[in-house]
Amino acid sequence: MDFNFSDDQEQLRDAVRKWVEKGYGFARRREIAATGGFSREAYSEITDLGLGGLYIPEADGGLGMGPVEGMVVMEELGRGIVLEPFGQTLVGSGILSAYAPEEVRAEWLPKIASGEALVVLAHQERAARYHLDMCQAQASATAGGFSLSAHKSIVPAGDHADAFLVPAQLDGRIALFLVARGAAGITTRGYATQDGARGAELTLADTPATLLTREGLAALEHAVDIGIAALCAEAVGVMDMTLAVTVEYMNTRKQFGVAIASFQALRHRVADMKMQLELARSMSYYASLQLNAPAGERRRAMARAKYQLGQSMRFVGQQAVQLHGGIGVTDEYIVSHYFKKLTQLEMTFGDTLHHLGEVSERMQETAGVFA
Amino acid sequence: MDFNFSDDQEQLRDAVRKWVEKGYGFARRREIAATGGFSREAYSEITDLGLGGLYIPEADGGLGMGPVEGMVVMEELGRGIVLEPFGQTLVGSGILSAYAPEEVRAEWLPKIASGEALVVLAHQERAARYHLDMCQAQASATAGGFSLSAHKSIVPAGDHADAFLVPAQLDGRIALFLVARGAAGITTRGYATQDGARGAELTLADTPATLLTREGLAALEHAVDIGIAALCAEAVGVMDMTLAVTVEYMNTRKQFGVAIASFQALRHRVADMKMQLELARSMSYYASLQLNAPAGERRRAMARAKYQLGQSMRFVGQQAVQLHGGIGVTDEYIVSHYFKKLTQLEMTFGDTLHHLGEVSERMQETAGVFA
Amino acid sequence: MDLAFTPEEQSFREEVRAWVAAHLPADIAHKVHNALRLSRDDLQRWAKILGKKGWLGYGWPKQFGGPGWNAVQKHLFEEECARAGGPRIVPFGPVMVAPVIMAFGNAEQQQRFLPGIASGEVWWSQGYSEPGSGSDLASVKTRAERQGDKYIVNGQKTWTTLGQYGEWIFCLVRTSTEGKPQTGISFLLIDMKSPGVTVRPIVLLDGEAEVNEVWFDNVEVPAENLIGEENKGWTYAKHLLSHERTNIADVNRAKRELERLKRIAKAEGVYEDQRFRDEIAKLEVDVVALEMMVLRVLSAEKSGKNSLDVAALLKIRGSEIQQRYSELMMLAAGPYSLPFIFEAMEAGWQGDHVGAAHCAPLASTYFNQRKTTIYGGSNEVQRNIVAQVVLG
Amino acid sequence: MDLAFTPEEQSFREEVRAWVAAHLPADIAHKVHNALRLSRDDLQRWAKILGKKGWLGYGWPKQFGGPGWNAVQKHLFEEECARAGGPRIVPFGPVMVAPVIMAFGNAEQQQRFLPGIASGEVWWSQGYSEPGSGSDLASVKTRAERQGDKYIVNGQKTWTTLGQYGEWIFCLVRTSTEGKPQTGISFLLIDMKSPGVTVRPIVLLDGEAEVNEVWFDNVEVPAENLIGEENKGWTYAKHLLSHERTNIADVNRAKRELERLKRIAKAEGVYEDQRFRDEIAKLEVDVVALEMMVLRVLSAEKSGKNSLDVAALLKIRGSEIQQRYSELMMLAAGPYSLPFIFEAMEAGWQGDHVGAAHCAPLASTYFNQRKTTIYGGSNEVQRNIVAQVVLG
Repeated sequence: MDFNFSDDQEQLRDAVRKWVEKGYGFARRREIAATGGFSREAYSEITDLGLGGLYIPEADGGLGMGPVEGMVVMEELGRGIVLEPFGQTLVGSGILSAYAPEEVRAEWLPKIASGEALVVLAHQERAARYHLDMCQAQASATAGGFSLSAHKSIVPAGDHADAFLVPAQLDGRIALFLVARGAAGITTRGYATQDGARGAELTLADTPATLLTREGLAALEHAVDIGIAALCAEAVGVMDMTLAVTVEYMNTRKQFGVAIASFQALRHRVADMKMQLELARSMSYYASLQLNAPAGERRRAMARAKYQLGQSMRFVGQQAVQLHGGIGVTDEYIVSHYFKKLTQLEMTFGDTLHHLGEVSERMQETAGVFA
Repeated sequence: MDFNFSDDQEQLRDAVRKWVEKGYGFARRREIAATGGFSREAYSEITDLGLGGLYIPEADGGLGMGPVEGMVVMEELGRGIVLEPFGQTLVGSGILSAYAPEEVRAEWLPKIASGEALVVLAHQERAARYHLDMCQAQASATAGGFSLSAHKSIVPAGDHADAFLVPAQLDGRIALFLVARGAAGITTRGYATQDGARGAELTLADTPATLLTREGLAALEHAVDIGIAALCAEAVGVMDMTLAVTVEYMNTRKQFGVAIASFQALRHRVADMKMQLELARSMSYYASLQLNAPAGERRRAMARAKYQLGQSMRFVGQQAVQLHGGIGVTDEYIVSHYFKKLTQLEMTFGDTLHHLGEVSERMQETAGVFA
Repeated sequence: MDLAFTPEEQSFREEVRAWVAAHLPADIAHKVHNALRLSRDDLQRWAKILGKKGWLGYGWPKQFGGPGWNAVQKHLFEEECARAGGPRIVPFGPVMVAPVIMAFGNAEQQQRFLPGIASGEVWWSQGYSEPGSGSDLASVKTRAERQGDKYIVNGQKTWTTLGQYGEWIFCLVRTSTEGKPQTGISFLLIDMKSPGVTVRPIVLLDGEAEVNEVWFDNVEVPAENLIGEENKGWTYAKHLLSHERTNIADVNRAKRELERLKRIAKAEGVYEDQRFRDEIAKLEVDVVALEMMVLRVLSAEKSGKNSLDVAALLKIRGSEIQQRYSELMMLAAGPYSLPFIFEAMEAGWQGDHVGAAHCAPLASTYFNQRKTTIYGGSNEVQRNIVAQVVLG
Repeated sequence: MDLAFTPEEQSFREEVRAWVAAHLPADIAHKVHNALRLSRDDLQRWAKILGKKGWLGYGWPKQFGGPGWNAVQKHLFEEECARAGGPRIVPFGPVMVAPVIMAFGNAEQQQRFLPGIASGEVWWSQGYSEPGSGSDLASVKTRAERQGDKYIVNGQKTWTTLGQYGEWIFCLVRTSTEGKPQTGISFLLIDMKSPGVTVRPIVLLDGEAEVNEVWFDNVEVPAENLIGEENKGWTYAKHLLSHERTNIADVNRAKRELERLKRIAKAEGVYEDQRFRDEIAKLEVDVVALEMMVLRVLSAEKSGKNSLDVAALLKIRGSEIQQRYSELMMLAAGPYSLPFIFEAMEAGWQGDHVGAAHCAPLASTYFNQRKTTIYGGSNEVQRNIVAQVVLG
């Protein structure tokens, strides 16, 4: 039982933090948001730090690191509310490393590691809400392999991505496929998302696809769990900064002649925010440390973590805006951007009520972290 | 649309308040609680005010008053956290007036009006929780009428009551019966309840009973709804006093050299208590004003009211204790008695989660008081 | 005690309902029912229609051309407008400055300004808040110096809602620095077309320019535009602030939006999900309890009593409910709330929606509603007020 | 980073578990698992068993006869005791006064007092709070006047937990009225059998006499019972208050009680009711998050770091969770929580239970647990502390 970061992990954190602070200031972020919400250049800067190969085994040319390193990186990216979906790179590389046949690994993993290729998960369907087992996309076998027909929504940076992980029905059950951007029959329609980043509708019409695994639901759940652990860490980074700017503001801003930080009712609110942040941080650790656990345990852990994070994000985000007063609802001041990011994260990979249901269903007689 | 009390109603309120303040002080209440939780003498003093006939038609020798008068009386009794279950008298007299055959009315209503007889509802069964339609008690026809076998729990003042309203299965559905205390086969086992009052287990073994109505579930629901409206009003009275003693304490008690009423975090807590009290009072009005509505509307209204009251009671009770600090958890100081009363009321006639379910099931497309 | 409205009140309601049904433009109601963007023209069109009927100043006494309704009638009017999908009346003219002009303006000012307000012709803005003032309104810094028959105004106002459309603005200005901050404030009406007035929209978190900064750079204002006496403006402002009563709870809108929430939840397939449905059920009780509280106040006002000092309670609860229904609508659509397509919130947009058209504005509305616990005296200030009443 | 305990920690845990299983009397464990009333004898029996093994002072360094465990070992010991149904160790001797005697007492005092504490022979009480002091501990009024080789003590302490059983009491007493309230306080050990000491139990809302008032009427206390220097007692008291760390969260008990809650919910038929079950699920996440927070602190302590200033956070969260599980147990039994049968909370009671035996103590426990957000520095004071750390 040890929650200390290794020196290597601390160095990794420092490197990402330095890039965020020097390379991804609020002005640059605003510029990227205003011009579509995704910058290939910024994304390349992240992968140039060597992060693209974080979850790729060394044998495949990656760094072969684990969830703790992923957590460290995501927390720092969260602090910069970075728009480029690096969490998706962890998902894509993690899933390809774990499930893809040799030739797919050989083709895609080096490109992901170098930043040449961005691979994202495209699983959201209109009728599914947060239920991973609800999938209407259809796959069929063709002479050369498989083809897919599907409509997937809110695909992160979907009109910039180079390939998609796509679940679809094959022979009566969900299988997971890889679809390359250049394939026939692909249409993407991009748009801004509420957090300033980019999403897209992805339509596939008889589009050639590569089968990754026929155990598609298990792989999809695994993908989402990688995403949840990354999201939890990212959210901790966002909340850290949200609390920090709120504290700074409260110590600066005066009302009735005194700093608003002197009002006890507001001080207690800040204490509650700190509580939510530390509970969230604790559960983010938990999520990352359980990410490699057997599927049942892993799923339970992610549900617990996302439930806690959902509550924390909503409380911290809402209260930060409230404590800022009028300036908190302006576009100009950064806190509203933290708030919108936290809101979007709550609705990503299952919202708080959804995960309450997951926790409730998976409850056992025993209690606690090790139960 | 008018929420003013008539002069008669105000006089009624004054009369009850005067009795509570002069006749039912904390010392007397403590004495009654210490000696079993029910005083026939105190109960008679209430009926001597003429209140026993409140819900009994004038034709039957009662006052023929309505839910608003019931509300006024219960609110005042709540202010005194009176142990004697007058709300049960409203239930018993209301139900007998509405459902009983002529000869039963003639026998019992005058005695209830005069205070000679206390009639209470005995419906709780072990497996039923708050579900009124779950009833295992069995009725069967006998030569002279009917006999019942049943075990009913937590019957208010059950070992002092003179008759019981008892639901039981008759020919496959729930019917409602009246069982007189002296009947054969009755056993009662009395005990104190958490609020300092009295409850009892009631066992009936082939006990002779009088059929009130074969539409027993409807009558039972009606009975419980009379009880809910009375309980809401009582709770408002309790909360009124709870807030008052808390305010008084906060303005007296000093910490760190100043009255604790000067701490903003505590002040806001008091503002939240006031909010809960006023929401509760509003919904108590609503409950009483809807008590004579058609059954569907009435049930929906009671569920809404009890849900609000449940939340308010829990918040006001818990916070009052908290704001009192150590003295709040002593038996000596009155606030813990308010708190325990509010706790018991929350679990009477369905708790907050139960009524949330009722509201949820009865929801319609429309919204608001008149929907 | 009686929960039902009287037959007279009922027939009043029906009269209003019929008139609104006949006169509220369908395109405007469509936008309101679907939380689509309302233009200046939409707002003013409705204001002028109401003005023509004499109902824009629906709270005005007959003496000034208003209908002379009592509190219940006003409530019923508001309820029928909300129900039918009427946009909220922009309050700065008819609800905010007009009562001040009636109470403290002179006859000439009343004749000059009230008709344009009553008809909806003139768009008024509010100039109260200043940078850094927040809930501490008495800290007014904008100066008005008397020079002969004019005031020379210098300073800055902010959070001026819809100020980009404003033709006139009523301002609190500092005419004296002596004594307490509350003294030395005057109430001045300023033509926004005057040289030296600059308006800059502030983009809010939802991307909309709903509020503005307004600068005054040596703006000349005729002294005849001063309301009442110099340095007495704080008194008039307080009068104005106390004027809003039950409408602050916005319960009529809450009822309409709760119904919309149910429709969205059904369309999104979560109305039958017990967990989500329970959240709606909780909100339903909240709305009923708020409405009962509003009705209690109306009843008291109708009979000339003041049963309950509740403006602060209504503000707190009403705003919390507004935030909650907007939050639940967003959560109902879930992932389909996430696309931010600015044009999709425009009525008649021909583009492809993501998910369904009703999803488009949900997150923006949720974001925007965060303001409701901040403005009009933050909920923290309101809790201070309640505590003061209860604890002393 | 690693969530799992090390093999050494695991085998330590197993050693403790086996020992506790072999030595914890079954009748005591039964009472703990069912929230039945514990007698003085129950508590002291277990204390003496632990004492004999050398584990009553489980936090003590080896130098004073303790096991010299690190933070993780202490936690595992606590967890195994809680899990098995060991009663909480009455902390006043081994956990509270002993560290003060070790740190600030002289060798003679250490030899005189520590063995009786370590063995569980001597029952200690705490004399900190006074009527009216509440969370403002520095407002001590109980006077100790030096007369030759004695102090003459006069005054009153209150909220003395289980003081009716106490043989010795450690007190904060005022030896000087000069300077700030914090100065002029001394730390004195008093034999409760001394003439002039009177103990009066205070009945709490659940009917139990859990705390006491203690009066001192010209009580003579040998000067050799003074710990450290006169007027320096506040420093020692603060040392004591800072000594409790993670155990304040009581997460091990929370885990045991959460499991009990699930058993009760099943027996009462509400475990499969989604609404009720969700409430348990929420609590489960709360408990896991609290445990993770505790583990973070232990990890930091083990490696000599201080990653997080969390004593206040742990106190707040731990107490809220205690209250919540006791509330949910009561609500699970619902109406069957309402009978108050004092004797039914006694193990082996032969009377007829209402509902089921497990229902009997539920409301009383809920009532009793209201104290947890009040004592040990109220949660409001804890929030002040957190805010001070975060905001300055």
